[in-house]
Amino acid sequence: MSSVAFPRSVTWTGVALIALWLASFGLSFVDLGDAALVVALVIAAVKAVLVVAFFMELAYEPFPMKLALLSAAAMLAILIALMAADLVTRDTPPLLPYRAPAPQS
Amino acid sequence: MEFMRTILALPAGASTFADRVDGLHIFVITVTMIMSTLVFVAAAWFTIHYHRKRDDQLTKRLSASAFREGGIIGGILVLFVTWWLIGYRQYIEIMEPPPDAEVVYVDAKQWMWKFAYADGRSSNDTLTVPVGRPVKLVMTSRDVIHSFFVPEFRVKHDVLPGRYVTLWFQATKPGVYPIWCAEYCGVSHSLMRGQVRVLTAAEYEQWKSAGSDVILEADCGTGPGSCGGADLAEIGRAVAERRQCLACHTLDGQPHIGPTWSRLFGSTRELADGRRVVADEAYLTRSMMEPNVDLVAGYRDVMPVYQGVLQPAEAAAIVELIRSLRDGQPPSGVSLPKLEIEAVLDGGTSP
Amino acid sequence: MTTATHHEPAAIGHEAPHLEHFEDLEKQAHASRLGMWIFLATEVLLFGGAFALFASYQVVFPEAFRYSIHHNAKLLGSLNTGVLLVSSIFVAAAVHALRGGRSKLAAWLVTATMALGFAFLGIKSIEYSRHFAEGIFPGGVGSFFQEHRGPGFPEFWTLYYGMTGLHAIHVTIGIGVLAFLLAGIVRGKLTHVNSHRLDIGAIYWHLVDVIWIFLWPLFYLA
Amino acid sequence: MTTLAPTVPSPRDALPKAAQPTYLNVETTLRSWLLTTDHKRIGILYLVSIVVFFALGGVFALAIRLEHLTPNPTLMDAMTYNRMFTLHGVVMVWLFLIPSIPAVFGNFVLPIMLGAKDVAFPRLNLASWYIFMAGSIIVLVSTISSGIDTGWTFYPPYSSYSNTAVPTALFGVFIIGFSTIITGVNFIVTTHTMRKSGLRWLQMPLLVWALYGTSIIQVLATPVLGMVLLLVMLDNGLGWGFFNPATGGDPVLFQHLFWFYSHPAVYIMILPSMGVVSEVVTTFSRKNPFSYKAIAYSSLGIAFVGFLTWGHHMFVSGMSKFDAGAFGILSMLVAIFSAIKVFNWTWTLKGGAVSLKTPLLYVFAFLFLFVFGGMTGVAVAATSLDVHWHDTYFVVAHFHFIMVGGALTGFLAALHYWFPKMTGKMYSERLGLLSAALVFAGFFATFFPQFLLGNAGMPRRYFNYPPQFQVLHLVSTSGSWILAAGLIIAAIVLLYALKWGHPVGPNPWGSRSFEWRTDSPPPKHNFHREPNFDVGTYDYTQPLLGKYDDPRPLPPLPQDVA
Repeated sequence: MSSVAFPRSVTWTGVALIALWLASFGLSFVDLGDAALVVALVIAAVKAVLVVAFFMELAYEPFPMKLALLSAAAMLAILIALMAADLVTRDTPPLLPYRAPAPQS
Repeated sequence: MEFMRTILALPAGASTFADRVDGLHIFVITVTMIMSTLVFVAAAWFTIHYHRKRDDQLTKRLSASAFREGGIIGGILVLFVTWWLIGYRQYIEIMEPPPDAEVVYVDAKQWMWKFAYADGRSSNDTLTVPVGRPVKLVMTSRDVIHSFFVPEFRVKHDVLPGRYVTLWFQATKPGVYPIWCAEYCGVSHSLMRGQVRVLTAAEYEQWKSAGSDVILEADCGTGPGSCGGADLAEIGRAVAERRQCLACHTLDGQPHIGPTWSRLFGSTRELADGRRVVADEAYLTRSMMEPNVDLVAGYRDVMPVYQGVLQPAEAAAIVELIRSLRDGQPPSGVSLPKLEIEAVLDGGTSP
Repeated sequence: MTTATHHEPAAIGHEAPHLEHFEDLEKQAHASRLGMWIFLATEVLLFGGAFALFASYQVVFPEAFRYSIHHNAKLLGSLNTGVLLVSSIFVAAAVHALRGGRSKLAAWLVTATMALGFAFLGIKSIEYSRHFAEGIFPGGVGSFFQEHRGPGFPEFWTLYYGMTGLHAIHVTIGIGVLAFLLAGIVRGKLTHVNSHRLDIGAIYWHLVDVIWIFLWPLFYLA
Repeated sequence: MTTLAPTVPSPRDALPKAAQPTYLNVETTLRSWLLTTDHKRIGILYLVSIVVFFALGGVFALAIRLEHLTPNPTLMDAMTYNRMFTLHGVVMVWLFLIPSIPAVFGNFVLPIMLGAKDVAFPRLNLASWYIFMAGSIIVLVSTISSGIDTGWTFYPPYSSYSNTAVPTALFGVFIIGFSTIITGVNFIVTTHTMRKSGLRWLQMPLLVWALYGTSIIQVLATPVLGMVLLLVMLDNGLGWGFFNPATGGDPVLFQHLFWFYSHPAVYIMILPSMGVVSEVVTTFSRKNPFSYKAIAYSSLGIAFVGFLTWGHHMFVSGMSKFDAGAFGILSMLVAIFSAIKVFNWTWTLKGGAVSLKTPLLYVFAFLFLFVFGGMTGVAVAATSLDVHWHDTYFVVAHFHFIMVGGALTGFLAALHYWFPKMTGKMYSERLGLLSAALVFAGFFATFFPQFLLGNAGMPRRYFNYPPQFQVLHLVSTSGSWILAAGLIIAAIVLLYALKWGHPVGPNPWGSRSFEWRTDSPPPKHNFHREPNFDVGTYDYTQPLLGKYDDPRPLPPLPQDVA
């Protein structure tokens, strides 16, 4: 395999992916509390960007192709944000001060 | 207003919301009618005025000025946002019950409405309420999603299984109004009809003392004091004993494994994750069914889950008990429940 | 649809033919890559629906989810992540090998990728059978849920089976696609001239990897 | 623009048919149709199949309306009624409206409008039709077995427990989703890569913009529907309980995911209609659009903002008040884009040379019904009004104004507009106008009373209803028969024209749009020679050259006379 000149990007992306995989696995044994999920997802996102950009070669593609994935990601973000906003704000205290209805005759 | 209501086939308004909601309704529909007619008339006028004269006729290039285009967009946007502002304010009023409302518990199932009142009565399909006083409905479903709809009150809310939702109204005219299920719920969906009986204050008192309606029946449990006679808060006390709630919660303000029920109702609770919620009926029932979801700060997640254990009527009775304790002894927060030996020691050391 | 040559004369002899409604092979390759990326966008949103559901239940039942994650087979899941990552590296290398004209090397790399894909499915099935032995079944069925009553547990494990199961189906499809392409390489029909077809298969395989990159922390780590 | 001598013979010397094979007669075996990769033939395959499904959905609709003649059981029992309205919804939404304009007319004219020989992936295009048919047949088989009674919205927990053929029907819809996605991918790639060189984005016909926006929605929304249907299939078929409230699941989350698809799906139905309106209005007023860019970009605007508004279906479903407010105001934004379009279409007529032909009459119906339907949509998004209207006949009337008054009218306009292009024959203009007028009148009589029913509080999906609503139901049912009569007349007129219609030249309407610069019907690869797009698609300031500017009908060909 050594005789084949793979582009450097592939080699280095592979190394970085393995390193990030081990880092994420190692960090899972450290008690980070609520930050654990965030840290793990950030590492996952970095890995995903590496794969998409260099293995899938999206970095070298024209803009419309990038747009396809970007708009999918944007829609997904909208879906999750507005869905989660419902659950987080479902039991909020009253939004308006209470006014007694007009007395009836 | 009444004239427009007749034209639009709107039923007479019988709640405090009806007039304002109908005001917006008439505004919106009138503008809609005018706009669509205008578009049609403009199209027809252009068609007639610029009728094609020759088969090979050519036309000049005409284009919109950005100014006019922007003006029209801005005008329409202002109109729409105005509708939204008015509508959303009204919506919040409809969806946020006032704190002093009378509570009725609604239990929907295929295909009937069950109502349980604070004094322990219950009824099927007929909801009896006083005129001129806010009434709050705490609603849940036993099977699928239903929707509580009273057209005359201009209120509607889906009734969900596994969750408690609230809705309120204040009737303005005595009378009998239909309740319809507005969310498709199965083969007899269209027969899931009930009625709201709005009584005058005098009639309502008479109804309360007459005790003519069905008393909370089998599903309130079979323990002592669970059915008959006692008011709902009393039933709640019996249920709370039977279900071991009082092993962890106190009724007199003493702190214990769980929060005390005294003065709990209506207070703002700070949760373990930093959110703040008001302890209303929906919150309390949810805390029984899924205690680990809205854990109050300072308490451990040890309470068992009562989902599927407590019957809806039992949950309603416990909530009513907690409501009755809203003006109870203040939670002391300082003194822990003392063992006898500690009390002796305390007595010994203090002068 | 026939693969008739277009108005280009056969001067450039080894130039691969392109479909007749395209102007040239480059445009055809561009179109197929664009089509593939748009298809991948749909895959992102297909899993996205399930991710949104997962996020919602995670917001509502953080404790049950945290407990369930600790209960999950972390070592097997992490091993599987490594397996997929390495397979991705292999298939990326295969694409470059084929572009460089080294068909034989490319064939071996694709074979290795497929082998890792099978390894992934094997580890996955060990994981499933362990969960079944623990009494964890989808829909909140099994002895595990007798010990861990309460909302959130059934949701977590049902989503676990649903999402990893759907992912496993994608892995299987990916193996099939690679097998098809491998046959092309071995029979000499897929060479450096039309290597964009291997690109398409590799891109799909990478996407399966990317989805797992997100499934792993959600179900095994945090 | 250089002056060109007419390079093609005038239609008067048209060659006999046999010398110029069209896409229709180049091959005529059944096999050549079923294995075709020609986008035009695939469009025809779609047309035939969805018209059959539309007729089926229409029969269900008539049965529902007949049932409502009396407040009590009239024709059928409650369970049959529930299955009937569910099937009406499922068939009309997924078997007719979603594929209607994109799959039929998009397939037929999009590549011609771009000067391409075919779509980017012709074999996938054919596969999409087979997938669509497979899905449709699965849906219809579920009808025959035990039907589905959940409503087309499939809300759990009802759909999780319903013991009708829910999993089968959902699987069918799931399959159809693939065909939608394939069509969407195909159109996007075609628009990007297959344009005739030199044709820039802002020179494309407005229908292409509308189809492009539609395809974006199809591609981004459909997968979420696929996932959520899969989850409900597992819930109902295997008892997995993703949305089971008994274990802590939340059925409202289903509604979020479902409407994330199903609200944008409304724009899948209406955006192509809007594209058709843009084409028809400019052709029959012989004028450039009042603002090309505003119409083009608002298509993309609708496609994007359409994704932000799904929550307005859920104001009383137990969603948070905060979300209700957010979705309320976001819904207003979509209406703005539609308003821009309506304004521009109407003002396109100004200063034109307007000729009121059948397609334009349909477009006028569209304008009135769409503005009314759209504005009532804005009204429903004004949150407090929705509390009263939600799940009543008002909402039923509103979305029928959009989906029938908008999408179906657009479909009929397109069918009449491109009929000469597809078949080379012309239908009877007078009967066409009559059927259009009947469709409009019948539609209005059917659905306007439903607004009033909704105001009065009549909930939807009611088998029995209180007797005070009978008068309005009676009007509505009568209207449905006028509507049906209009549609049947339209069908007869077109079928008659198919056989005995007068042959037409390449450009019977005198349009400048690109698809009229080839023969009617077009040859297999769309153009006999490199198409001439020198005159812009909306440039009515100068004559086109040669036979493409001659709106006069062709003389009967010798073999027709004989």
